[in-house]
Amino acid sequence: MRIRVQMFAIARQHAGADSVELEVPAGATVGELRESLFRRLPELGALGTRVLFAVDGEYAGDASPLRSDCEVACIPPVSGG
Amino acid sequence: MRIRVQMFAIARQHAGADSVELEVPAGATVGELRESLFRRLPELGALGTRVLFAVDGEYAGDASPLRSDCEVACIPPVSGG
Amino acid sequence: MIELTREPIDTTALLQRIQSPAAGAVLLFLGTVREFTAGRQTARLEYEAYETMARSKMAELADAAVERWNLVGCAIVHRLGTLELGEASVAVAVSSAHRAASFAAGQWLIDTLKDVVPVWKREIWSDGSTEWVHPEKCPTGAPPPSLPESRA
Amino acid sequence: MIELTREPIDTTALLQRIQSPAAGAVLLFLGTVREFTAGRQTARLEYEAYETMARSKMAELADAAVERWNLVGCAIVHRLGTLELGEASVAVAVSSAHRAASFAAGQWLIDTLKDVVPVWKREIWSDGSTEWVHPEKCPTGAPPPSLPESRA
Repeated sequence: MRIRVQMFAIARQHAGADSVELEVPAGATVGELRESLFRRLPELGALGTRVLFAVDGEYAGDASPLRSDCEVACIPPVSGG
Repeated sequence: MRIRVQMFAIARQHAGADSVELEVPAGATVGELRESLFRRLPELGALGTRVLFAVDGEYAGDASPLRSDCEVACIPPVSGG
Repeated sequence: MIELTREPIDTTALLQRIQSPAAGAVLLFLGTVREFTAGRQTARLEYEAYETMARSKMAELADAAVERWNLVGCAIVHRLGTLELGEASVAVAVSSAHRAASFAAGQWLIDTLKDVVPVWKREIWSDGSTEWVHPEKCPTGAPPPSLPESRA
Repeated sequence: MIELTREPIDTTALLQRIQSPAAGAVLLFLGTVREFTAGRQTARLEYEAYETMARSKMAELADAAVERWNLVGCAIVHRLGTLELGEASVAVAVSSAHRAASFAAGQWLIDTLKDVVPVWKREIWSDGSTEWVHPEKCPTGAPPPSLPESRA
């Protein structure tokens, strides 16, 4: 299935775009999406597990399953405030 | 010597005036002034050692000596803020 | 900026005084007139002060806080006279490079102000009765040190 | 009141929103743009957010703080876009019957906001170079719980 991942801050900078589209197996998890995204963007991968993911507006661990209609976002370490 | 004591809040209320004048021996201490004031105003005396005194704008313990030209104030428990 | 005032406290002016490019954190605390205390209804409050000493104690506290927490700015304003429900009786505003100092200094300043600055409030209850407020403190009779924590 | 805004934060309006006769204490915290960080000079900052999630996380934090500390009022505003030195990037304002709750809630809100709300800042240094700020946190890779302390 095709997942569009919204990219912010340094992740957007490395992607050169506001979002990237990735092809992952049906029923893939956030962890699998992470691996696929880090293969595509090794500079982002250098941040490792400090990069989090949100699914439908909530932080989601690597074991969380994805559906093709999820809203997925890549969340590099936040620095608001 | 004659000491004028500025009175505030409940102390002013019990005194019925902004200040009271007390005659104390030359070289008397704050403690002696306290006793004299409490004899004059027993309702104020009921607050006991919670009533503090300031001499020349600084809190002064009972052992502090007084001079006739000191600025003396009676400080009932404060409740600012 | 140390002030006793009979006018409403201008928080915008207060914040402008202490904001600075040297600060990354600003904290403003306001004490406000609350309607209910232990079930009793307040109509309004009246504040009075031993003004010269209150000003000098407030300035001492501000100086001590600036030194102890390396503050960028520090301002304390206390209102006097009659205050209606919801109005601010006291404002403490501080700024610092990082936020921990602002929180610690703000809390110490309001706590210490309530212990040592000669200001008194009188409750005007909604039933028309009045009462000077005298918190149960200082039971030892020892005068409070001017700066209880910072110079002890 | 939860808001993301590209305009300067209006602290007067914010305070009016949370002041109430039910409150005896009001606390406002501002994060402001500091000029120097570890000796390097900042020219300005740029903030961006994952806006829908940032709003919902800010609302979650406010709800949790209101419940935990029985707050009278709670407002959080985060600024986005380009900020000049001294401007406020974030404002947290709370009110409560007594002051301890306002201090505790204010500190928890700003600490937790910095951990979980998806907002990012980019330093524009005075030498023209730029850098996304990514604090060294969450080394375990576990997603931060939405409400780290209040519901753990």
